[in-house]
Amino acid sequence: MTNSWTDIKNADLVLIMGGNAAEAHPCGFKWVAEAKAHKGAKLLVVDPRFTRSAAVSDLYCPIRAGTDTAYLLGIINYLLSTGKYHADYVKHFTNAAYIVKDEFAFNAEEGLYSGYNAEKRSYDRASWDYEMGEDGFAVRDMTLEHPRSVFQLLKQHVARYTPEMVERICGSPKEKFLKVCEHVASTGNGEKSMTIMYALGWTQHSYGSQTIRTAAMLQLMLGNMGVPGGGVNALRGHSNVQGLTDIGLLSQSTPGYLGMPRDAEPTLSAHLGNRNFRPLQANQISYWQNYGKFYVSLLKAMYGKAATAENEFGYAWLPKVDLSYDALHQFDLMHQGKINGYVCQGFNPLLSVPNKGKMRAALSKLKFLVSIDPLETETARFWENHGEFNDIDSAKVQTEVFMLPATCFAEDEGSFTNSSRTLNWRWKAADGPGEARTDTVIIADLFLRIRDLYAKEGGAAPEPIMSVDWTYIKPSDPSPDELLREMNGKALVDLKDPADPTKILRRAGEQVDGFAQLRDDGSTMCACWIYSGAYTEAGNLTARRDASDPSGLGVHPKWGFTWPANRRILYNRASADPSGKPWSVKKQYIHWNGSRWVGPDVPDFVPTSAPEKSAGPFIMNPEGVSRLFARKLMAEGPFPEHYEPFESPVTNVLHPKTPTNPAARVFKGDMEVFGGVKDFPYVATTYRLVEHFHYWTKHAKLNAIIQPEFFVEISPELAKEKGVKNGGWVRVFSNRGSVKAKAVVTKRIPVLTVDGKKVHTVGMPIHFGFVGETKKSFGVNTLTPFVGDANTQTPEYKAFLVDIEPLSSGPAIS
Amino acid sequence: MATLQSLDLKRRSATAGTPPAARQTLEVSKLIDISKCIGCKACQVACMEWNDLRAEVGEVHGYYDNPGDLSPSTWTMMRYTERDNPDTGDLEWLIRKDGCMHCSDPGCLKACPSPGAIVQYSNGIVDFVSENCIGCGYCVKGCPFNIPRISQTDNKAYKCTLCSDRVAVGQAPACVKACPTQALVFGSKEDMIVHAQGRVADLKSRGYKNAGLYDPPGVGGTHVMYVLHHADQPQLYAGLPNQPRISPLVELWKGAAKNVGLIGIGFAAFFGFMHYVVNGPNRVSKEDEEAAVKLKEGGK
Amino acid sequence: MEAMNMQLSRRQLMKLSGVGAAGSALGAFGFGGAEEAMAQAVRPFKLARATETRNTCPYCSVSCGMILYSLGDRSKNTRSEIFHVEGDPDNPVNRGTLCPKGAGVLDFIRAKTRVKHPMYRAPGAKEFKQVSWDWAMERIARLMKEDRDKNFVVANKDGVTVNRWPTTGFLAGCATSNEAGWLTWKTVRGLGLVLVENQARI
Amino acid sequence: MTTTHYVEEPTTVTRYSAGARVNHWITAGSLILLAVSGLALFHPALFFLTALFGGGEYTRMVHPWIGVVLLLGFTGLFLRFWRLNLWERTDNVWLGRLRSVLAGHEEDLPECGKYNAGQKLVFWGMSLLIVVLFISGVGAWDSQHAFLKETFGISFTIDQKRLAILVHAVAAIGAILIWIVHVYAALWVKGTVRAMMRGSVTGGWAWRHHRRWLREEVAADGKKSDGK
Repeated sequence: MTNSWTDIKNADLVLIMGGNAAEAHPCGFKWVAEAKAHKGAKLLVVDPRFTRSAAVSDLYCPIRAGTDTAYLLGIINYLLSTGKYHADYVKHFTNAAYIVKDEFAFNAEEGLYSGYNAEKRSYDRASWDYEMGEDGFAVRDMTLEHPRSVFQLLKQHVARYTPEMVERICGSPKEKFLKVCEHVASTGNGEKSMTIMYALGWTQHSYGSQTIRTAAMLQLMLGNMGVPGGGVNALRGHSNVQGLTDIGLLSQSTPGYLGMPRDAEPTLSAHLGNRNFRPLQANQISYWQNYGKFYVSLLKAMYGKAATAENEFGYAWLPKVDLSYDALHQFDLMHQGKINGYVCQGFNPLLSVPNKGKMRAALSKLKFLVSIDPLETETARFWENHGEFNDIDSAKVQTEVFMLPATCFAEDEGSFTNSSRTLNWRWKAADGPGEARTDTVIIADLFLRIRDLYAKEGGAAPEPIMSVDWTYIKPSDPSPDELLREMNGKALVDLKDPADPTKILRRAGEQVDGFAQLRDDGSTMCACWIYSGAYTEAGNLTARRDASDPSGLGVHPKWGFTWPANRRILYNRASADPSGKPWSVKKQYIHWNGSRWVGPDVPDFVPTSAPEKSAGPFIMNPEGVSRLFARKLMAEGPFPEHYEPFESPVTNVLHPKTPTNPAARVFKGDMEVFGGVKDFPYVATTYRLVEHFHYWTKHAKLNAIIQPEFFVEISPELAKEKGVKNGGWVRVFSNRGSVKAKAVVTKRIPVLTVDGKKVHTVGMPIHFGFVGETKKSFGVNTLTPFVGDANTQTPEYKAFLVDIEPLSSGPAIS
Repeated sequence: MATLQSLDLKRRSATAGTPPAARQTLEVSKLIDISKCIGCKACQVACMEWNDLRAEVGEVHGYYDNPGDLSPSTWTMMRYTERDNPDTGDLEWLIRKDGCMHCSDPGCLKACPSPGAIVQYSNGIVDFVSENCIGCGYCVKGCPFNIPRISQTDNKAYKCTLCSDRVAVGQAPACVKACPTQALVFGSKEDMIVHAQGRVADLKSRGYKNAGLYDPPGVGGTHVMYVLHHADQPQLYAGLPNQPRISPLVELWKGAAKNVGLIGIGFAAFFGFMHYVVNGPNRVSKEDEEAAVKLKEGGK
Repeated sequence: MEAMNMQLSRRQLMKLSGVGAAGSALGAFGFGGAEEAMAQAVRPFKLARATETRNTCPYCSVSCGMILYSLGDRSKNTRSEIFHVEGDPDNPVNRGTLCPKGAGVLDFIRAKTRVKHPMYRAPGAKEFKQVSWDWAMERIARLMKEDRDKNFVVANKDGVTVNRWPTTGFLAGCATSNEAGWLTWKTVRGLGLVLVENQARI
Repeated sequence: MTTTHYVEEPTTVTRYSAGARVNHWITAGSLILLAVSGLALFHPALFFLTALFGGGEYTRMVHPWIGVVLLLGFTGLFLRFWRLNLWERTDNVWLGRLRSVLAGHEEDLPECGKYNAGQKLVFWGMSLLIVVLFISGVGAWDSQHAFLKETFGISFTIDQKRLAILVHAVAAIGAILIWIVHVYAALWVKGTVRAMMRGSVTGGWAWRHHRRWLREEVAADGKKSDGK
């Protein structure tokens, strides 16, 4: 989230699209209810289903699953063609004025940008960049008139997305769409703000990142970034998915969103050289210029004393990645038999990764599988026969499986980072059941045993292992307190103030106050620079429980710790105009008081940098402004474009030759099992129910009571057509598998007319499996396609094709 | 806290007269704002969790209503109604939290034959006292909202207590505390009415011209009230009674019939006794016996 | 809370001494008949002396504050058992509220399907069998070392030191704490793993 | 002997067989228990009567089962006596002279058969009310409703249940009133009780109250003797 949960109450308009906050984040949705009740805010919901969020909305607009990009581009077109956007904001705070290279082109007929290589299914992105001036800075035209300016290119690009085209693609009635546009446009003036709340409804597509980018562009056009009640707010799924992502437990990542070393970067200097982040305009902050400080401090945390300037702080010991090892790729490799061992720490991939059949086959090829989990997961029992629900011959599965009891949240302590980037400390209430151990104890045990084996026996490359710093007070049980201190970072020698060398900023061994004190010479260590400031000499700031909110804007600056630097709204400098005055008193947040940037929040800016210096508010970008044109950062193009899901009931009306994301990666064997509309005429979409959390709460009796069984939802019209009875059994099948389910026939599933053709939707909640308190079920990933977003490789769970038929009875209970 | 403590009874089932209320306690109420309800069932879970209730894990029957009905272990539940609003043409998903309304004039209490099995505290909460419950099911018939359920295991009646245990120590009911969207609010009845007026005004500003508060006078008002978008048609919300009152049948039974019947019985007995006193016994006389002998002999 | 305790003891007293005796005892204490009925009706407030622990909901990323109520006062001879959970009213985000998942978290903590002991399933076996922690961890460490020794790539074909172990993977769970996450990162990257993921993109 | 000592040893007539007496007392007993337990649950002032049955819960449990016993018992009585209770023209005359009935001036009344009009009214009234009580009782018998639904597919709406308890109460009061008349008549008319205790009445009792019946009995007796 760019803003925070509590900030949503400041919104005048809430757009929930690509998400269903009332269903998946009810207690966050509270702040929507608050905005409605106390600010008179309006709630718009755009969704393929009439959701629980829609039930309390002011305006609901249906949309065909997977066409959100087109819808949002349609709104941008509306803004540009009616002039109802925040012109000053766009001019000064976005790259609208930047001139794009002549070589850059978009072929609207083909649906392709310049540089496409069909064979590799990828782009050479060299042309997707700015025209550079002789002064070394990017060329701009502040009148926005230049035909190669981002503004003009964008205008031209979105002109195709007329309300009529939106209706053709999305099936959204034109009047409803235009009503949504009017509401949205009402916030493009600095006086009002709109927040956008989204979740997996946008991410789980083969082009999800582009949809989210479109939303960000929309908010920039309206001037809704960095202001109270604005922002693009990703409602994240798990309690600590934000934290684990921050800490870099992703194949390409390190703590604090630094990059893993790559084969092309044999040395640290090569790695840093690729990331110099030279400003593209004069006086820009380009904060990533500090990358080296964060990286070296991370290496010092990793390798301690073994990390020296001479050995580039142990850079060589870190594994280098040669390709993307995202989850989809991992399981594809596993399916090919190229992976021998696998550890699932609180993860149930058998149900959460697409194509269950493929997953089961992949897991069966492992030599060993370790599940560290408080619960018995389906993954840990993948080898067990559960009749129709998990039809497998146990005897043929040669995988050794370990199921290790882990404690749950209530039984250990530590911090979680929520969707608003706030770290909250948790305290332990009880011991775990039986012999359960905490994750830290299990991981430490594993590491120490392996290290001991290498110490005793030697083996392949012991040095990287032996160099890992493990100087915890109790090595077999590093305390959460110690680990958070390590993430915050400390001075390893006395740190002198660069401005006044007689002053000591921090004594050796003292916790640093924040990432500003980190150094690239090995004199500081910090495991996760964005968490720096969370545990200073003042103590554990994540455990702060002062809920006061002096401004009344939902900032709560002394509750927990929010990264970065306890900042609650990102880009908040943009809440003031270029001269430092608030765009409107109604949305006043951070402003220039003549000598400093001040306000209820920590300014996302150099606090003393005067507006006259004209540093842009988007300090992480070398331009200092935000990007309507993404340069080379997106796999499928610098502007978003509408592509159909890999399984779609209709062709792409804009460019039938390139219907789907041309840069999405599809593995061998997976392309073959995509289904066509002829055999599978209905759009399926998967989703969460408010009563359940992923695959956990099916173990909780209370939740099983209130939502006991897998079902699919269809419209009364489709039910009639297919002879399906409400509450009766049906079989739903895709080209990858088939599931049996109870039918819930409901008007909440709208029937849409898309390009003159009737499109039916089959809705399927995820949640159900064959272990736990709920009735046994197959898992909807039996049906889903194995393809991910071109940038993030998030699987396309939200739009695929199925067929449905009534059954006289349910599955045989094993 | 002390003002919420409600140790005083206002009414007690099958008990003559009203216990004297020594202290004036705060009249409380739960307000259910249907226009803010997302039907998440947090209240349902919080209720089961707090009251240590676990119903059977059931099945899907084509709706979201699980468990399918109130039961001895389900004291509150969501009832979902899908409706095409004829005025706007839009779909509406009306979600009503069902459960005891804690009537000011409780039909259950009126019907209950067992002294002290149902009580009404002076704060308005109507509570079932299991120790005194005999399981006759009269409360079920007495209730205008069809709320109490008799357990098949222990034959006691069960329903929402409005968390009398929590309210007694100054806490809000578990369901209210949990509600994520403030669709449930708890406080003094007076405050709840004011809060409801604000909500109704907001709804009217959003085009719900018939929005209103549901505090049915037929049962003397309730201590669980609803804010409805369509207060003119409460029956849209899964059959919420339009003008609920204790059934006239029950009123007759527990009103006139009860007393008239006993008086009638007493009068009959009294009349018999007096008849005896006045007329004396009806004896067989010597002549009668002789006549009988004669008849018998004559017959032979 | 004081009043509650009094009520609790009153109720117990009544239960213990039977109705008649209780009547006289209560009379001696000055409690009237209405209170007697009340003490019978209202079940005792079950949290009166429970231990409260602040925590955060393990489900979605709203991170609702929770108060976990456990039996006992953490004295040496008492094993804490969580028996009730409700929202933390101080938390600025959830302000005491919980959704149905959070409100039912007790049944996750106490689920029948919690893993309580290390379990092992041998190749081809039809069931798990219970093993000791020591045996399980030793076996896992051995299996991992064998795989690492066999498949570790020190340098790529261009001779660049890459130090990667591409044949074992690790999926980190997003309900572990940041601290466990960092220790996990340190461990898996320290061992050279490149197949590292969490739920962020699934 | 011409002189008879009939006053000291009056002649007797058999009125009820042992089977009929047993049947009657089973019915009467269950009716009394039902009245007592029913009244206990009907009026709070009488709730103390539940103590006779072991408390409120037992009273609630046992009452409907006694009702089943009553139904069976009464059915027996009905089958035995329904013919004798068929209405006759003279019954109207009897009813028309109720004042004489109450005053004990039976000489003003037509001769009665085995049952007079009052007894017949008791019989038919009870018959009707017991059927009503049984049906309404089943409607209020919650603990058996699951069984009824599963076995016979019978279920009741809440309004039917409400009606059932009202009807049950009114019918019960009616039945109790009839019962009072029945019992009082038995006590007032001396020599009646022995009919149900010993099975016989004196000839004088029969002569006075049911003369036609006595004549018929004697005639029948005569025929029997003739036949010998």
